[in-house]
Amino acid sequence: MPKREIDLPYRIEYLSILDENGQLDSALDPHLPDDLLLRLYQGMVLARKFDERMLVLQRQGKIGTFAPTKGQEAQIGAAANLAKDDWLVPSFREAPSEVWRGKSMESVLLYYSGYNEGGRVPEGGRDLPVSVPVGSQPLHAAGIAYTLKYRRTNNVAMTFFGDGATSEGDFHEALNFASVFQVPVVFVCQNNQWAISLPRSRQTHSRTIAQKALAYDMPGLQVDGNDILAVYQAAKEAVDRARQGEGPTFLELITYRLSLHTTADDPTKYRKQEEVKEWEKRDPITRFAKYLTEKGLLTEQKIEEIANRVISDIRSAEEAWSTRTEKGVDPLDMFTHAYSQLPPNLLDQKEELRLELQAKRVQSDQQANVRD
Amino acid sequence: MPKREIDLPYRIEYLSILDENGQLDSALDPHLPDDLLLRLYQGMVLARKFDERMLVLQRQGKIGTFAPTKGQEAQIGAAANLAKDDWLVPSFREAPSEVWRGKSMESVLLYYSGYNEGGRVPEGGRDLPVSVPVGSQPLHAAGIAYTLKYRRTNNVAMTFFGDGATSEGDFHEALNFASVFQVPVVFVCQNNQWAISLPRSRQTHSRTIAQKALAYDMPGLQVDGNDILAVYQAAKEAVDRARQGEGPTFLELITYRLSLHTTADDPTKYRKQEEVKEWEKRDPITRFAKYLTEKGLLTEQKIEEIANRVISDIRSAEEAWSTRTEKGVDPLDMFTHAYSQLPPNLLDQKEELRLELQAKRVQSDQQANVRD
Amino acid sequence: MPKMNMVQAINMALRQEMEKDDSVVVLGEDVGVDGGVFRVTDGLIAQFGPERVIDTPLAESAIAGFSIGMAVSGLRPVCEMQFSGFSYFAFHQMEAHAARMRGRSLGGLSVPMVLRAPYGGGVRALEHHSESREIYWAHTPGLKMVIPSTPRTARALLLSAIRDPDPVVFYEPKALYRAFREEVPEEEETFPIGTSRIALEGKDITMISYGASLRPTLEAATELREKDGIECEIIDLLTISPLDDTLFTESIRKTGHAIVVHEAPRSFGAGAEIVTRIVEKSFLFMEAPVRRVTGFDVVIPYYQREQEYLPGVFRIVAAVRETLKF
Amino acid sequence: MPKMNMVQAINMALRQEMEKDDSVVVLGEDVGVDGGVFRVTDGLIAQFGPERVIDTPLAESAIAGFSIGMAVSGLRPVCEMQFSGFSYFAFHQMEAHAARMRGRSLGGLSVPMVLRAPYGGGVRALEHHSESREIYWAHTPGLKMVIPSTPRTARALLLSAIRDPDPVVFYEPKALYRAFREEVPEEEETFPIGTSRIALEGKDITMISYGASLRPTLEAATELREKDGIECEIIDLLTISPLDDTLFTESIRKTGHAIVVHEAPRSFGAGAEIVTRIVEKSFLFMEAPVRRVTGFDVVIPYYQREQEYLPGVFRIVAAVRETLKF
Ligand SMILES: Cc1ncc(C[n+]2csc(CCOP(=O)(O)OP(=O)(O)O)c2C)c(N)n1
Ligand SMILES: Cc1ncc(C[n+]2csc(CCOP(=O)(O)OP(=O)(O)O)c2C)c(N)n1
Ligand SMILES: [Mg+2]
Ligand SMILES: [Mg+2]
Repeated sequence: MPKREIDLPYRIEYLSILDENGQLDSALDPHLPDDLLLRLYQGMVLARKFDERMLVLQRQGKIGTFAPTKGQEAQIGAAANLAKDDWLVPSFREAPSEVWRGKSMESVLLYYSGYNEGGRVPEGGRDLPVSVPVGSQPLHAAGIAYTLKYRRTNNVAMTFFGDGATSEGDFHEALNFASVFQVPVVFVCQNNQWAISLPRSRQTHSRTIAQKALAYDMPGLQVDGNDILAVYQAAKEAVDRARQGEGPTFLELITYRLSLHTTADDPTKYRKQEEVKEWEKRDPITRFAKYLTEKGLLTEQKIEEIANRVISDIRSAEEAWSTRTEKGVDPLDMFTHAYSQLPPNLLDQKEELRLELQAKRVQSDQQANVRD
Repeated sequence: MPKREIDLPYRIEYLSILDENGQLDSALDPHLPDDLLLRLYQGMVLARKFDERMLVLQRQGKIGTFAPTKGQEAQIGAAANLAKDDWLVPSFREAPSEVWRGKSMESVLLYYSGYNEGGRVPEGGRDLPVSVPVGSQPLHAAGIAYTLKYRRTNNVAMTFFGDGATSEGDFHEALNFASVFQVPVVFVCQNNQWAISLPRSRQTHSRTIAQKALAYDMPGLQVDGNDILAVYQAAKEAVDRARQGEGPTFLELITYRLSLHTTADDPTKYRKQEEVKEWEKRDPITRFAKYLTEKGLLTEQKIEEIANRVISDIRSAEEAWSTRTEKGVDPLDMFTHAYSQLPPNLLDQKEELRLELQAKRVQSDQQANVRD
Repeated sequence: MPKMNMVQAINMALRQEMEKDDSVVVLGEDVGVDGGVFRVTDGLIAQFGPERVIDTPLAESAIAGFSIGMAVSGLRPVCEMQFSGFSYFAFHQMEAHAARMRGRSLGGLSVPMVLRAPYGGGVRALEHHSESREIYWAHTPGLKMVIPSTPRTARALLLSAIRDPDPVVFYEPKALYRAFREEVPEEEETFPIGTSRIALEGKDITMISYGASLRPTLEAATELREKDGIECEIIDLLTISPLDDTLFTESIRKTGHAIVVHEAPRSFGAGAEIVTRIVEKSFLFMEAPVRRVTGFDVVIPYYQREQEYLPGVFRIVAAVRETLKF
Repeated sequence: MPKMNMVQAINMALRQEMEKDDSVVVLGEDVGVDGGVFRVTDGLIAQFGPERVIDTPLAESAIAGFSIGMAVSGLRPVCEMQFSGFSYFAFHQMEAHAARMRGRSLGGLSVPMVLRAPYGGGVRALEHHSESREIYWAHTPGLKMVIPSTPRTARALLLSAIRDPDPVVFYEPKALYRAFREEVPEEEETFPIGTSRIALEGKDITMISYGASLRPTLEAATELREKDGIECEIIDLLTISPLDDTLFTESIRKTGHAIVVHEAPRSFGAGAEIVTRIVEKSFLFMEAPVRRVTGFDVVIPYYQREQEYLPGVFRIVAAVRETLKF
């Protein structure tokens, strides 16, 4: 039966600038300066090689479970729009963006090898540490953005999360608060098609994730997440809008988790190798390399050069990490940052542990002597 | 810059059949049988008079805090589409629907006068009891609907909640689960414009609440919630769709809380009397009465007759309630339904309380004797 | 000194601190225009405006998560959960982030927020409006859990909570909101979080309590003095976690007897921790088992039965007599 | 009898009960096609199909709330929280509804659901994957809280939990998932919820523990017998709430000495309730304070330090010696 249609200016658009073969849609060329283009390229290569290296270290048992980022390096294009004094609120698959922002690879290695020290935040402390509870982080970005608005800065907050995160209630609450208070925040969903074993199609019934922005009358855009130019441009528009006091934006980056969910995961249980093959053709780095080569910014030799540079950076980070880890850890540190000041119960417990460790040392020394 | 638009068949419609003056849009006439029309009218009148009576009882201190439903009686039009063996999952402002479904007014009075006995569910137990935590109930309706689908019934579940409830994460999760699993559930949002002191416009940034259904590719419809014919018709289409295995529907009923949030509330702190006056003109009952009168189904005398009938029903419910409450309560009942069987700790505690009550009686008897 | 009830005292603490420090903001459901369902934030929006007194949409997890974001970025949010019974909607945010941000960032970031919530029974309210579940917070490392018992302690502790560098969960005994008035100094007064106080001196038995239960405990002590000549010493915990066991340790070493009084369900409640601390620190001074005078291990019943659920004067008096008879 | 590890034993319990009762369904994140991140539900979807082994979207509150709806309408959902550290996202649903539906409806409705979650440390996992916060559930009236300690008890208790008319929170010690094998009978075997068991008989001291902590406790007992000739009696609680205090009461009345061992933070933990029950029921038999051998009141550190956080054999042995020296 006929009903009156409410007119709502609904548009969800899709942005792609560099196609899978590195061909540029020149009408959409953001005209980024050469040095930025090269820095973006190097950032992605570094992320890729570091990721590959961590996988080796994990298989050697030198680090523990971690979340590979292979295939999702173009996320850097979004983070690259942030100024040093803007805020980054990551989840757990944003190592590329965090390192781009200045987090040391040493601390990434420390984090994944079981050292709380890996959580130390970069100088200035405007990057939140890695945080595992899915969907819970966007609210923090919204709250930070409230502060930025309240303090009349023109800074912004950007937060990253996955397609699975959009099913959590906190995601909904974050977008609602951000839109009600019109705070300067950019929500970046890395839709990598999988939440561990759950495909995007079973995560939510909607055709796109971007359209969820419509529930809040918030600008929403779907972007080719393997096209760093599109990611950069989309994020730029969102960040500019936020800085101009025009409120939050929601971006869905269409990308793919080429590797494991974590090193504890076995994707063969739930997805076909053909699918992965298909997506490997859309690799964000090869595509961008092709474009930069045709643009004359990259040559065989230059590519080699960059590869060597990042490999040596990774090597020195690894060395710093080894030296640090050889020092070992003081278990008593587990009490240090529990509170601003240790309350009596923790002072007692710390002393208990100190005595226990002492007694243990004595015992093992004795056993050693016995053996001699 | 130009982007490719993703085409999504977005339509959010608005349904109104009886206008504020009781004029019917005959093209939309659902042609309900006369007896149903009269029963719907009587149901609304009963709800209104019962609500008014409870307010008196509350002011006299005979019952405690309760949530008035004045102005929202057309909700019955939705519940009227449920069969006896369908499920109703209310929040706390659905007394009209619950009583329509067979809940006794006596138990409503018991509930609001502090008797756990007021939570007893009607025979068959397919109406969940009143539940206060805002936004948490739609998930139960979705889960019930899963059972109904799993058991190959063609029953449905219908759940009611307010505009404020749509801000809770659980609301989002419920709509997502319902749409992913395509279960037979109807989500009915009673948008009464206020969540205690927060106006709809500050609750969420979206123009309509109905459009939130778009985030799940779920059919969503906005309805004149003070037009019982529109409410009935919209719910009928949703219930039919659910029975035919076509999944969930989201309905936004545009209505108004003419009275207090609860009897503990003072609306003069946050809203203008003019606004209330405006909405009183759209009263769902007067409008429907006018329509039925013009249709020849109601006369002065018939209206009188119905009023008297509901008043005497209310009176007898009140009498039943008084007799029940004069019996007083046994505090030991607080243990009865804690678990299917009382565990040892509760058996001990129940005995403790029994002895305490006994000792108290002895003491007060002694004091009484002393006074003589 | 002006006499005021707890609602006025908390309101004063908020107002004075907001006047002093523009990083302090208040947010929650109906805290602005309405002034809060208990009028605790009444008048604040008129004085400080909607940017600092924020009426939020209806979402507890968001209120907490948003506050966490505000706090890490330099504000001092005081958020309200309309009733403690709904604070569990925000539990994961507090456990996963408010409690952990300092540790996770090795002290690089902190979350100086206060989560306020009225708790407890005795006001003839509907379901979910009367429980006492402070343990959920007290057992969570990284949080502090405070429960005042009078207007003056409420005002002083809230001031300390707002200034605390760590997240503080602040439960307000709603049964005491307007129960009585107390002199509260106009000039600033704080009270150190993590310290209990002696509410009454005595020599025969130690009564350990907090929040709403302190009142019946005091009344019981009066009755016991008058009827039995028993002199009770009452320790008012004020902070549940981190728990200050120094005063009740001293006290029981003097009296040799003790009871614990709280509304919360008995099993796995605060009473268990207190009894255990006494065993750990004062075993040889214990002349009798320490009794728990508490609510029962059931959901607090609707108001026709809640008085029989709550630990009242009669139950407390009986427990003291039993303990001294032991 | 076939020997199996805890993962296989739990899987068997689910499979057998699903074969028997088509109202039993399994739901959660990655429980279907993937077979669960710990493979606990491996093979179930192949046997029972996606209608009964349900891969849900990523939302814990929904998993619990959806299960509540399934349970009131006649199903027996066994839902999984991928890690107990994420179960707090569902805490309000369990507290407000699973725990209360029976009482709220005067027994007219019930919620026969099981909420499964791997808990505890020792597996070198990331943050939020190692904690032990059973108290949140144990202190909540209306819920039952169960923690098995071996493959056989896990299988028997899970069967009882699925058939229980009340909601049961079932924590699985992930450190024991594949730690050892035990004979588990093919034929049906249940174990009554709300009853503890004697894991080792002895006469000198009582050790009360549960879940993952039972293993180091057993090892400590062996070391104490060999090195000190001390004969420890070990009570394995199995059900945390409602707590069965009969066996440990008997035991301490015999031994006069006791310690409690658990991973959870010490303050306001299960140990406190156990010590208090001993004081309440066996005060005159106590020859020494009951010691708590537990985790510390901090968030469990990342894996380089977690072994020093967890109560290990060394800490347990020392506590027993101290207690007997008292
Ligand atoms: C609240 C919560 N539930 C469950 C988990 C376990 N878990 C970790 S990552 C993950 C899938 C996340 O999927 P998505 O959001 O798409 O991010 P992606 O891993 O694909 O980057 C799950 C279920 C968690 N960390 N937090
Ligand atoms: C989770 C939760 N938070 C807060 C409350 C307190 N409260 C009761 S009703 C209400 C407003 C609800 O507004 P709405 O959803 O629009 O329903 P209405 O009262 O207008 O019918 C609030 C905040 C609650 N009951 N539950
Ligand atoms: Mg994903
Ligand atoms: Mg409303």
